[in-house]
Amino acid sequence: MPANFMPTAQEYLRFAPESLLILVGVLLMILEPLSGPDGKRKFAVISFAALAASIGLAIAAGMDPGPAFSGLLMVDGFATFFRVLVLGVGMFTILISTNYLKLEGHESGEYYALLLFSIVGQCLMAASNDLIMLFIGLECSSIASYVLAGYLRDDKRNNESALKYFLLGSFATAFLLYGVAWIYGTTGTTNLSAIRAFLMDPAHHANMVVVGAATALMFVGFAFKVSAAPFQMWAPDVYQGAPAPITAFLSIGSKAAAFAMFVRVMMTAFEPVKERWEPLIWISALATMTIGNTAALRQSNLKRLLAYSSIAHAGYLMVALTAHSEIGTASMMFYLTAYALMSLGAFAIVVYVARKGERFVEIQDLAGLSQRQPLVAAMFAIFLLSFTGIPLTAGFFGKFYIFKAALDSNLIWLAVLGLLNSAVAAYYYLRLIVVMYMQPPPEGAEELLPPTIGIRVTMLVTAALTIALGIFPSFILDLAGKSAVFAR
Amino acid sequence: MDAILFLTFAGIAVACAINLVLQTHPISSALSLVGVMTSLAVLYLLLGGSFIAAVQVIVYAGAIMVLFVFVIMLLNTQGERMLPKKKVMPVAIALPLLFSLIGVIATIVATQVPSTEVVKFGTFAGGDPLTFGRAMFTRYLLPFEVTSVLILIAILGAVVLAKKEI
Amino acid sequence: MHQLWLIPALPLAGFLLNGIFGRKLSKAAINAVAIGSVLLSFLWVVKTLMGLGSMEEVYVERYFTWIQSGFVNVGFDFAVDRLSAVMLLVVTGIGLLIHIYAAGYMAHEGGYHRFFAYLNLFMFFMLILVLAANYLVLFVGWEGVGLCSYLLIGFYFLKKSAGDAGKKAFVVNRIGDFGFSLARFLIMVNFGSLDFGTVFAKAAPMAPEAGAGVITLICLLLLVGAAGKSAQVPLHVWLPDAMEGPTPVSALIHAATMVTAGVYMVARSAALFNHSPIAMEVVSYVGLITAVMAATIGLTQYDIKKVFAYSTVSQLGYMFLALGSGAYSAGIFHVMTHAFFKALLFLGAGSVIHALEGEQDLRMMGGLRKKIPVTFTVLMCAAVAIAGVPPFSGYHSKDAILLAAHAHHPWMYWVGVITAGMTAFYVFRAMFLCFFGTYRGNAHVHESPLVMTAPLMVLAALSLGGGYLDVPHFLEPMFGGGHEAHDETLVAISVAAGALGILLAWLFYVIRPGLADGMSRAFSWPYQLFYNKYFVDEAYDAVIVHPLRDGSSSVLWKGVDAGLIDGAVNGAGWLMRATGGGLRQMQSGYIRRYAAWVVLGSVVIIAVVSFWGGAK
Amino acid sequence: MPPFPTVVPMSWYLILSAILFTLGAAGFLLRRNIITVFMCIELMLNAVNLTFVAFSHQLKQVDGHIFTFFVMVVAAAEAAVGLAIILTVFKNRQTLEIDEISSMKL
Amino acid sequence: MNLLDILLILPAVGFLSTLLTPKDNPRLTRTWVLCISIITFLFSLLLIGPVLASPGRLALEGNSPWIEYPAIRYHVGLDGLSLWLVILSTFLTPIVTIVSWKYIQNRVREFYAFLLALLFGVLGVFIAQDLFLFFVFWEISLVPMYFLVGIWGHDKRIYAALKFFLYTMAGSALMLVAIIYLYNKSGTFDIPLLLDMMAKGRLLLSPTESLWLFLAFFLAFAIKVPLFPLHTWLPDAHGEAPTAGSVMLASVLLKLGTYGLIRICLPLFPGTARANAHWIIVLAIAGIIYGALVAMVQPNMKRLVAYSSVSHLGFVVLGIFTFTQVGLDGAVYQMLNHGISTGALFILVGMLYERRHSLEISDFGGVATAAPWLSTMFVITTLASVGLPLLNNFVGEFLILQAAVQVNFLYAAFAAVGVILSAVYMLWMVQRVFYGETPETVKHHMPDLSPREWAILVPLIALMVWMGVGSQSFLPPISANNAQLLQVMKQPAPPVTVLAAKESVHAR
Repeated sequence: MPANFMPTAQEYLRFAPESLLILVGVLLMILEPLSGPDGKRKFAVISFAALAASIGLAIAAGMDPGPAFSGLLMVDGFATFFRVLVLGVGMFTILISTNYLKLEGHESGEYYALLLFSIVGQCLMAASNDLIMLFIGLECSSIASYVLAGYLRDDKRNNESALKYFLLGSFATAFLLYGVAWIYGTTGTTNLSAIRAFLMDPAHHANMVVVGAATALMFVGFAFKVSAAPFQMWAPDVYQGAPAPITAFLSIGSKAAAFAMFVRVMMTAFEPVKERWEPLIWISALATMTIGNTAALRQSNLKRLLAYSSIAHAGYLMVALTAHSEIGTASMMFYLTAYALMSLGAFAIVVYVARKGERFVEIQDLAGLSQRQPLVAAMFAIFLLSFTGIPLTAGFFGKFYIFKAALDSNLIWLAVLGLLNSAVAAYYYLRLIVVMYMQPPPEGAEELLPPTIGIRVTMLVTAALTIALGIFPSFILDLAGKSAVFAR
Repeated sequence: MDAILFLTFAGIAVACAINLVLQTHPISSALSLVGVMTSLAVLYLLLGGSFIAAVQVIVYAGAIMVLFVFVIMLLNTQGERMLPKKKVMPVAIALPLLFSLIGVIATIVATQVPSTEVVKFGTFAGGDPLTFGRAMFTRYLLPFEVTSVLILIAILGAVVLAKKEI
Repeated sequence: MHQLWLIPALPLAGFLLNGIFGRKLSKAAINAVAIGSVLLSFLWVVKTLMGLGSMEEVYVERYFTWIQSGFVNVGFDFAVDRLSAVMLLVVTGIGLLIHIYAAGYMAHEGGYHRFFAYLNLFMFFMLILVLAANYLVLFVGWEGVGLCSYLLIGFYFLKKSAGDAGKKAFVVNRIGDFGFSLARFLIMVNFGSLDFGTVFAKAAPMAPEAGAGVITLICLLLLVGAAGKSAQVPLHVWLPDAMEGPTPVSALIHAATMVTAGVYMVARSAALFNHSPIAMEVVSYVGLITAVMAATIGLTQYDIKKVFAYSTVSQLGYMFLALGSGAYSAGIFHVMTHAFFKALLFLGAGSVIHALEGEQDLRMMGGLRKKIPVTFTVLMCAAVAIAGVPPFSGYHSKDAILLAAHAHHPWMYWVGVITAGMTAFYVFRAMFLCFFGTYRGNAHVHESPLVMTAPLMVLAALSLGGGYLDVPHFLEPMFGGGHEAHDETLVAISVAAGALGILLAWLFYVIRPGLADGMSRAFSWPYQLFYNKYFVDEAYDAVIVHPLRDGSSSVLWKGVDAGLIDGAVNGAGWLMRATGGGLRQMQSGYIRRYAAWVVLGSVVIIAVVSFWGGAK
Repeated sequence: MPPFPTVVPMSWYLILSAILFTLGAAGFLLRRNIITVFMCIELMLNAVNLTFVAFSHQLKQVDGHIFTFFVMVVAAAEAAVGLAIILTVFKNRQTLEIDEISSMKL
Repeated sequence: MNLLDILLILPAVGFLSTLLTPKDNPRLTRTWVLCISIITFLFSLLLIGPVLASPGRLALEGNSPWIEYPAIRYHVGLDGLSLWLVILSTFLTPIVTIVSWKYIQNRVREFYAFLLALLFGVLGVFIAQDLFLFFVFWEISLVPMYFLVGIWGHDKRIYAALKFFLYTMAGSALMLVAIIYLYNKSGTFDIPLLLDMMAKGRLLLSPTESLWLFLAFFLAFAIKVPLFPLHTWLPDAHGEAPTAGSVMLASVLLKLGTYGLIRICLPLFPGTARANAHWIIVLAIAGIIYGALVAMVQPNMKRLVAYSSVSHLGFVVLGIFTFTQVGLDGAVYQMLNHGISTGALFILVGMLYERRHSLEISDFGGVATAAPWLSTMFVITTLASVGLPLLNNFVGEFLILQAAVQVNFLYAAFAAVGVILSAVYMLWMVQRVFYGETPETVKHHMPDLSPREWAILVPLIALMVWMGVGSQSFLPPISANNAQLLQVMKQPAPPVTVLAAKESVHAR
């Protein structure tokens, strides 16, 4: 019976970001029925403010790192980094969403509440140091995103996306849980640090096979969440079907959080048995990149193309994980930041181009964009070049650091194949630029209104940051480097 | 005595599970799932999980399954009819997969778990409500609180998806 | 300082003036500029040579470093010695006369200023060639004159044949330059310099190479260059076609000066050739073969200019024979005399053509003796000169050569004699066909103006008396006494051969017209061979030109480039897309299949990680 | 014929859970009715629970039970949301045939 | 803030300011860009003095930290090797600005913006002294050209642009790996530092390592050069690009490859470079002859010139891999010559295109009568490009072949065949385009040179003559650098005495 079972104020502070979001979420639920159909805009403002505030809280919490709630949470640099990241992504998601929802006529408090709850789950995933907490957080974020994916419930694509996401998600979760069960059975604990300690102890080498099996089962769960091969199939369908802002949210926020827990578990708990899973991730990384990039070559739907590209990027991130070094983790964090920025921008533009009912999500709908909306086209070009990994963009340094980390760990072939992969990727990114810049606008296309404030802000801010990170990456990288040391 | 109880209820569980898979009509599948759950509850008791066994019966077999049956009734679906269209998932692929899955896990269990480990009823009573409650409200306070959020999400989600247009 | 640079600079100035402002200038002004510049440089040459006196040793003027890199250090230097002195006089002198002549000949042609600009440019390069003090500067002139010949042959560029001829000339010359360049590089590597002085000084002490050494290689490559420029077999094909150009051009470039550059260059490199007996042999053989071949072809041609063109080739062959026999001075001597009478022949022919309003076919001429007496007379002078009739110029130089050949290989002498006979024959054949018998054409014939005939007369005088300028003796200090005993019998024989040729021509074309046709029918096989120039052009087309063109088009471009390489590149792209297409099949859209993938993946992964993972 | 055991080996429970887990997966792969498929997931979760409980008996800890409890809660939540999703799907397509929910592919 | 920074800032500022010029006033944009580029050019002339003052060393260094981890420094420097290439780039930019004056009529702002961006990129490559910086600029220079070809090109422009981009990407990917690997071995990207470490033996690469690294770099550069058989992107890119694009591509971008060879491959991997010289030279010579032969049969003028570039760049590579003072000097000088003469050729072809709106040789004929001065300029340029003495290319080819003979007579013998062929294809084109009767279609669309075009051509022609006659005003700084390089490579050039030469000749 632990004596100090009453949590201290400090521990509550470490949980403050989540608590704030939960409260605001509940608040929204209360306000929803009270507000008329025209009073919906304030929800966006409130939740935006809440996210901003909780970023502050997260940083404050990060000031004095340490465990909370009897070691279930571990609020350290790593957690703080990812908390801020997912919260930021959430803010931009709201910016993208508002006008979209207005057009679809589905602006409601629940949407934002669910968004907030999902973000709560993601924050927990980033911060938890115990498989139980991890599991709960994961489920929070997943269940909320199942709903969000199917938010426009009268839209067939939404339904399908939600159903696929839900069924396959739970299916994979079952595997994850099974793995957890085995780990618990073998090590007698669900605390990551404790597991590490157990595995470090040479006395337990007898159990290594079981541990291996458990690792494998958990890997299945994680790989599914980060949409890594061979568990990536759900991603394109779900991303294509979900409402565009949610697609952005899933392919960025959820992915970031999933990677956070992936890294945390692999680097903290299973680091001692790395020689068992390293080759596994090596192959998975390569397969993920290749599937993502080659399949994207054949896409005609913008959202689906971005889905595949996000799979490819997951592959690059796996490369960083394969390096299983601090610099590897740091580079992954940097890449995630860069990826978040450019994808947010790109999806903002997709949302803008798609318009009501997402009628314009084919690549050809971009034709002549450079004449119709030069600024938007230019921004999109920047994001695409960043995806491609052209210097002076964040994407370039992301790739650079990741492959440097890989080479540091002597993964020469992985690095070479990865870079050739990015050369392949260049093809479909450039194809978008071709359509925007080198093809005339279609005859009698209905003219594009200039983007709304939310879209414009997102676009410009992310673009600015993309370029900024492309010229002075050190700031984020140092942060990542300092944070990476915790996840070991 | 242990062995007999175990074998009996394990047998029932497996039988129901197989039935669940074989039945074409969801309602019968649901019922067989209930069967699985209850027999599992007995096994929990054997394993000294008195509280969890209760929860299993009340929450799982009770609440959740009722929800299932309710929905099935609501949609009053027929059983899967044998459609002539191409087989999406040929059994010829599925079965080997499944057998290899069970095979792999079973091998690991058989080879790795020492046979000296035995389960004897009464050797562990840590599953009683008191211990359970203590642990739940001290060590696992936070997850417990967070699960409330989880439930909230569930309600909210159900409302968002299922409510009639206002 | 004698300001040698002025000599080429003056024509260059003329070129620039006429080239840039020519379109606006009057004909008179253009003449003034063009002829004036050449006249001045001729005078400057004379003055310089006077100033230099006996020229016992080479006089060099260094201007600036042209290329300096590593061990390569080439200056832009001029030099004058006896050899170049002779050439300078010939070039500027003949050049001057031809400029004057051209003023009349081209009077009614379009592109007047362009023509004279090119002509001046040619003078500029030719003078550089002669004045050069090292191989690279020599090469400047060498390429330059090639360029001018290209431009001037193609002067009537509206005619496709003209353009083709020009291109042919340039390309064939390029092949020669290829050899010349390689030789130059070898010289540079082996002697560490391109200066004539340095190179020859280094070469002098070396022993003649018994086998084929580097010097032989150098000399042979030089010979390739010379052969290209001086139309020696097998690179002679361009010269006859070059007659597409205006006649003064044929006279100046393709008879008097440029084509002899090869001879000059070989003579210049005597110090090297002397060290390579093998090379010398080759030179003499090439010369002899060329002489015979060209002469035989000349027997059968009907285009008056073609006849003279082949005679030029043949005479150049003589010169190479001389060089090959070591009689450099004789060779140069013949260069000079040949310049006189061949220039005269061409200009005369030009005057005939001018008189006949462009008619060049001998079969459409005849009986012009009365109509254009002046032209007839001067042409006769040239004819006797080239036929080697004593005591005219041709006689002296040709005898020198034949004697040298005899000293070299007696049989070469005999071949040479026969060739001499043929030479006499075809020249007089042309003369008789043109001036005797009855006029077969239908043009309004008129004598050329004085501006054209005056130079002709000067040249006539030179061709008659030129033999008494004792060039061989003048050049002795450079090439050593190449003088054999003046064997009367041999001389007599060659003269007799010439006479015989003339007589036969007289018999065939004046006494018994039609006998020639009989002969040609009788010996139709060799006749066809000669008449079609040994089918050399056809052979080149079939063996080199077409295979190269078609090969590059169908094999290299369409095959290798588009097919192979691009095929591979696009193939890679296609492969990627195919891979994508294959992998996409995973994305069947069916939830249960996705689940199956998950199960499969987990099974494999569990197995691998738990069992094999520990293996490491 | 080996002597009939009086006590149950740990591994028997684990094997049982493995069997149930696999049967759940089997249902997922073979059934075409969405609801049944969903139920199969529940079955898999139950299998997992059994493992937890068995292990916590072996380890003489209560934590396994706790985990089981949370799994149940999650299962409940998933059931609520999942069935809601299934409802919307049915409303739009009038079918529960899982293979017909495959408009987005490749 | 030293001169080099300003040199980089000028085009960057130009790029941004051009985007800000009013959309509806292209004339203003053009004028503004012209001013910027001329200023940049004049400014770049200031760099000559310092470089001449310190031969063989980095004049005008700029070195400040950029990124802490990994230690990437903004290290730029200018030496004799970079100097003329920098000036070539800045010199050609105003020229092509004028060239595009009429040619580019739609989306003028973007066009000139990309032009300046391109200038920014290539200048960066030429002065970068840090491998990472080098790579960054290398990639930057790629993007604007992609747009230039893709937006303002001819019919197959998109295919050409993509091909160009992907070809280069594939190469540079491997180069990046090599760069990072080198960093992990040495802990620095700084080229001078790396050389120093090698000299002091503090950076030891196993033969295998240096082989792979060399190949990685070499592939990237060989694609850019382009070396046979990696050249097939070039005809497409050239054939489809607008005039300005072709000019910059041929005159500047191709030089990035050869520059990289000299700047990186040779000094960093001397041994490997020597060990592999033979097959590289064979490829170079193959390229010389192959390019010439294929050029001979091209029906399209731009493609013809493009293939001629393949041939000419073959000479450059040949010169580089002789590892002799003469060869290297020749190679660098030939890079400049090719920049001038081929650039001029593309400009002239562009002028013909603006008049006749066709690039097919068969659509022309008898232009000489219609536009004598245009023809004259064209012929002069042609002669320069076939290497006529007193014009620029001759000097380069002379030095390169001289060096080749020094190494192995056969190399020179085969390479010289290319010189013959160059005459064939060039003159053949000239003849078909300019000589012969003038068809009606041509006669009425062939005005002679306009003042604008005079302004473009005169400086180029003047340069051709100057570089042909006064090579001494360009070569010394280059030679000094190459001497330095050979010092680094620590191998005496093959001796040039009679005896050794005899052997080398007999050795065949």
